[in-house]
Amino acid sequence: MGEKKRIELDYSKIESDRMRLNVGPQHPSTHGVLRLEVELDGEIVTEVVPHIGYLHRCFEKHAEKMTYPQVIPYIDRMDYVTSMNNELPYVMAIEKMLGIEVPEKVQYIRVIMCELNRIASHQIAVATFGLDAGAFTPFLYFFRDREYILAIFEKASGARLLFNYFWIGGLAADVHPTFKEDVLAIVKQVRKTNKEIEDLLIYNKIFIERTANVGILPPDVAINYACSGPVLRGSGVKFDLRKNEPYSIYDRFDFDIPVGMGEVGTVGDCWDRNIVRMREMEQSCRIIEQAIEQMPNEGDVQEKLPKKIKPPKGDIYMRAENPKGDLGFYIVSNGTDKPERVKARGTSFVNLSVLPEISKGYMFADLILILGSIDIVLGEVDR
Amino acid sequence: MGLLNKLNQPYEAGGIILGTFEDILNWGRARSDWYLHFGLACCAIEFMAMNASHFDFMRFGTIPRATPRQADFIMITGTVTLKMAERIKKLWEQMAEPKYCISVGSCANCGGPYWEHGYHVLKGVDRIIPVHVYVPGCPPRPEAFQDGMIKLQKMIKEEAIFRKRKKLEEETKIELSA
Amino acid sequence: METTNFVYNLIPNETIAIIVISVIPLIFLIVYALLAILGELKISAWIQERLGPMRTGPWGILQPIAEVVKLIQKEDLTPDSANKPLFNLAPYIIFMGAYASFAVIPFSRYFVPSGINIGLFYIFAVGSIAVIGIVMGGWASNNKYSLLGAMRSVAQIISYEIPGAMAILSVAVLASSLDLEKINIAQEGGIWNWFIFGGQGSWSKIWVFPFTLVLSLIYLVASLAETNRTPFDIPEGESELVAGYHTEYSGMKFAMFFFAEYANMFVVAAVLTITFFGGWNSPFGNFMQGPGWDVFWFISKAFFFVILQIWLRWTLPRLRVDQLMYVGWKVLLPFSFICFLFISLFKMIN
Amino acid sequence: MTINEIYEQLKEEYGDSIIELIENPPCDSSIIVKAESIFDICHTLRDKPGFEFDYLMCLSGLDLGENLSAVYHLYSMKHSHKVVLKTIVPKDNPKIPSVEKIWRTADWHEREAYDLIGIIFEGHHNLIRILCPYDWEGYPLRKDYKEPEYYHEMKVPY
Repeated sequence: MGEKKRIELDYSKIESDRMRLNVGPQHPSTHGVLRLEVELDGEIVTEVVPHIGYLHRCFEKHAEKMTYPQVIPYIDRMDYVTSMNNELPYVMAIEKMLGIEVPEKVQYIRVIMCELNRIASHQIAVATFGLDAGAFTPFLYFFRDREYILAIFEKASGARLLFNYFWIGGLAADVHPTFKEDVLAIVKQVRKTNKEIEDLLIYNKIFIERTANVGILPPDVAINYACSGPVLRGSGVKFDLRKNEPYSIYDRFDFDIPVGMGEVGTVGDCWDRNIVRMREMEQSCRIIEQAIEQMPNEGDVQEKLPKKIKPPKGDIYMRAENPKGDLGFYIVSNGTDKPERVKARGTSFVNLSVLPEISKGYMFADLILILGSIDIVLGEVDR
Repeated sequence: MGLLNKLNQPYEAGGIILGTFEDILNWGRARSDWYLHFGLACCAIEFMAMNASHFDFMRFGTIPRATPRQADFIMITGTVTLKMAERIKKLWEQMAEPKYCISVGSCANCGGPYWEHGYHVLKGVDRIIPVHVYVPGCPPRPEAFQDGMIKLQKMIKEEAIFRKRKKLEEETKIELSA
Repeated sequence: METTNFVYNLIPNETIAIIVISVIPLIFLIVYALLAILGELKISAWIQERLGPMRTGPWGILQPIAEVVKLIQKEDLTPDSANKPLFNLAPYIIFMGAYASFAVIPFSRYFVPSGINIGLFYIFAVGSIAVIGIVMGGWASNNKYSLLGAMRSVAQIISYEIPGAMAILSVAVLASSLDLEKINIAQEGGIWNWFIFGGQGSWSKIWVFPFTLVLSLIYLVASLAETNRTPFDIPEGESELVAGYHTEYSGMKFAMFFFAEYANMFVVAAVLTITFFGGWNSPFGNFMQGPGWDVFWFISKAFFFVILQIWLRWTLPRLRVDQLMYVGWKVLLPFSFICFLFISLFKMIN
Repeated sequence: MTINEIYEQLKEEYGDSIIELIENPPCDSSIIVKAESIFDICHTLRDKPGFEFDYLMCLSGLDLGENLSAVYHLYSMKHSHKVVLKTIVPKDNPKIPSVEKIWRTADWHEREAYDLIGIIFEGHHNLIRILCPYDWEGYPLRKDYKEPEYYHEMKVPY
């Protein structure tokens, strides 16, 4: 089909009226409550101004008033589709400050839970991306599978979405006796559905036409904007904290970092960002399989801790690879049982800031897709 | 349409016809609720799960509409911030009568976990728009959403269209005597 | 063979007969629209491994009726800043465009509402009236999303009418007529005589088959675009334009848009049936052929294409505006011209 | 490159602008620098071979009671080393040069710090509130912040 290039308009030669269009905060495809102020020339986007803060729930203010363990539920509610991954850097940071080594079994369960949640999050990302492109059915196929993953979480923690499962020094509860079989069954199902989605959506001609060569993000711009996760890897930068700066026990597993290669378009387009997510699901499956194999059956899931958790005075920045990118917590301790300050480096917050840069000159319909390919969760953008 | 206005005359007699007619009208409204999904936060993800194959919200005869003009009820799912509150009010005003509101999750009901220090959180969406059904939970399970939907349908079914005042009087009499 | 309208035989008074004749398609249209809405809900549900509406009547089959009952009761909003006369007129014009097409659709050889000899031309002419309604509604709503949707829709419908018309025109060439009845009669005698296989004639018609096949596909694609269905539903693409040109409509006026969309779906499916797939003719020659079977075959063929449209909607992603124009002008149009040329040559040689 | 080496090199180049190196394991070590020279230091850190901190992980604002502070967490994709910079400014005149021109990601981080803590980043092209509404008053994450009774006729406290 037609050559789709970014359209540079030369306003010295043509004169045209431009229209300012308000997209959101209530709009079917702004992934929540993002508001975009878009300037359109016909159908071509000439300017995008994101307005955020419609979900500013002031988690950081709450964190100052809570004790360290009490902050964890608020962290769950930050990026509500990847709660397990959110909890991990926070508890790791406190554990590092306290100097605790968590039991071996806990490490494995944490990794498995994080990877399962990564799959669940990527499923939502790809599903809603398909929805933005007008394909409704893949959305439901992914959600069908996601329910099975949530069932595992529910068996372990009692909650479907916001778990409060990783505690400082361990876990809230031990996993179900049939945990290993359940997880392996899910891995099988995830692979099956991914195959199905690849046929139905990813390699669909219309879908490729819509997403290839759209919203190209060059690697140097991505790094300058501190993008991370699939957005950065989609631009061809091989950077994953699980490999580059292994935390927890990620150095024990064998897995690859998928990067965008521009198979159907240019490196760093929407399709690349999307395919990175699809391939990461496969890598997560690999990690889960290895972890299930190595995981010890016996063992305690909670370290003995003092009643009041009082980390030493000082500050720490801990980051981990969230499904959406690198999520960091900057925790300042003043020696009491309440943190002085907990600042979250929201992955989506940083990734979203690149949107005005990469969406100029494309069509309005492309803008929606570019936004979808960045995969933001407004809870984390606004915190 | 003008149909309702004409029938809404204060008839003294004709209870059976109007009563049956009322039932049919209420049945239609209760069984075909199109919703404006106002996804705000965590509950919106649960709501998406609710829409999906396992729970299938469309079983209740609901269809998602993107525009408030065509929606019958609004589903507030998530934390309402002060910045957002004015937009919600505006959307509510844009909806066509008869309209209903379901407030889902602790945040929309009362501020939820953010009630104490949340300087930017509206402590309950009922401070700006009327709420017909509250669904508790943080976030509620999809089953709770379904229960909320059934409650709303029940409420619509028992609504008075004709001779509202008389029905209200009767109801209060029953309440007072009980 | 001269067809006769059975209503005239039943009712001697001509005025009453005309009224009855014009009401029958309306009743059919309403029943069909209710069925199609239910079909849309249920088929989409089955594709997505759901159940669809289940609680309104047995298996939810009363769902469309509940929807109509509800839509009647909805408040009829007119935005304050809208251009009121145009805003209120638009849904009726769109519905009229769809309903007027039914005047010439031959359901059976004994029931042709109005047997004019330029049926195909008429369908295309009244079908284009809807464009006026769309642009009226979109502009008068005074909403930017509506305006964008209406503009997209007009560009789309106008550009897809040309390849669609070329496809239909080649059938007119094969049948040597624009009369829908004559086109139907020309395809009598089994599946091999349908125009998708070149119509009646000797084995030499096999040369036409690739071109008619391509043309029928072109018409199918163009009809999807004309009825704003996925993958060409960009005028009302929910993820971009909220609800497109009917964003500001509520209650019965929105129901008019809704009905018109489904009516249009049937019209294009009927035209496809008549032109390429034998119309009322049975695929087995004289077997299962007769007045009652006519209606059965015609409606079941048309419903097949309606279901096909619904199926496509829940499977495919959506195209973009410029890609849509590209497909229309640079792919479908040249192909339809080439096919038309070959079919005309074939007709000349024969 | 460890933080000590970075500190030594920076001290050599900037002298008095680099105040001190704080080390307290197991927490992070950090370099405290003068607010006025943060732009130049960051520029050096990004461009000088050997440093090449091309990735600004996080920029946080802090309320220290009397003073406000901005904390920069830098990372180098090439060398995989990190450094933490801190600047401290008085609360009554919280002005820090903006590093938005060095790392574009700082744009929103600085707006957030301005919004919630009230640090004014000089040279930022569009320093307006980002999370709170544009007509919000006060800086919510300051320790002495009192939430308003009413905002647009809506009661704020429970």
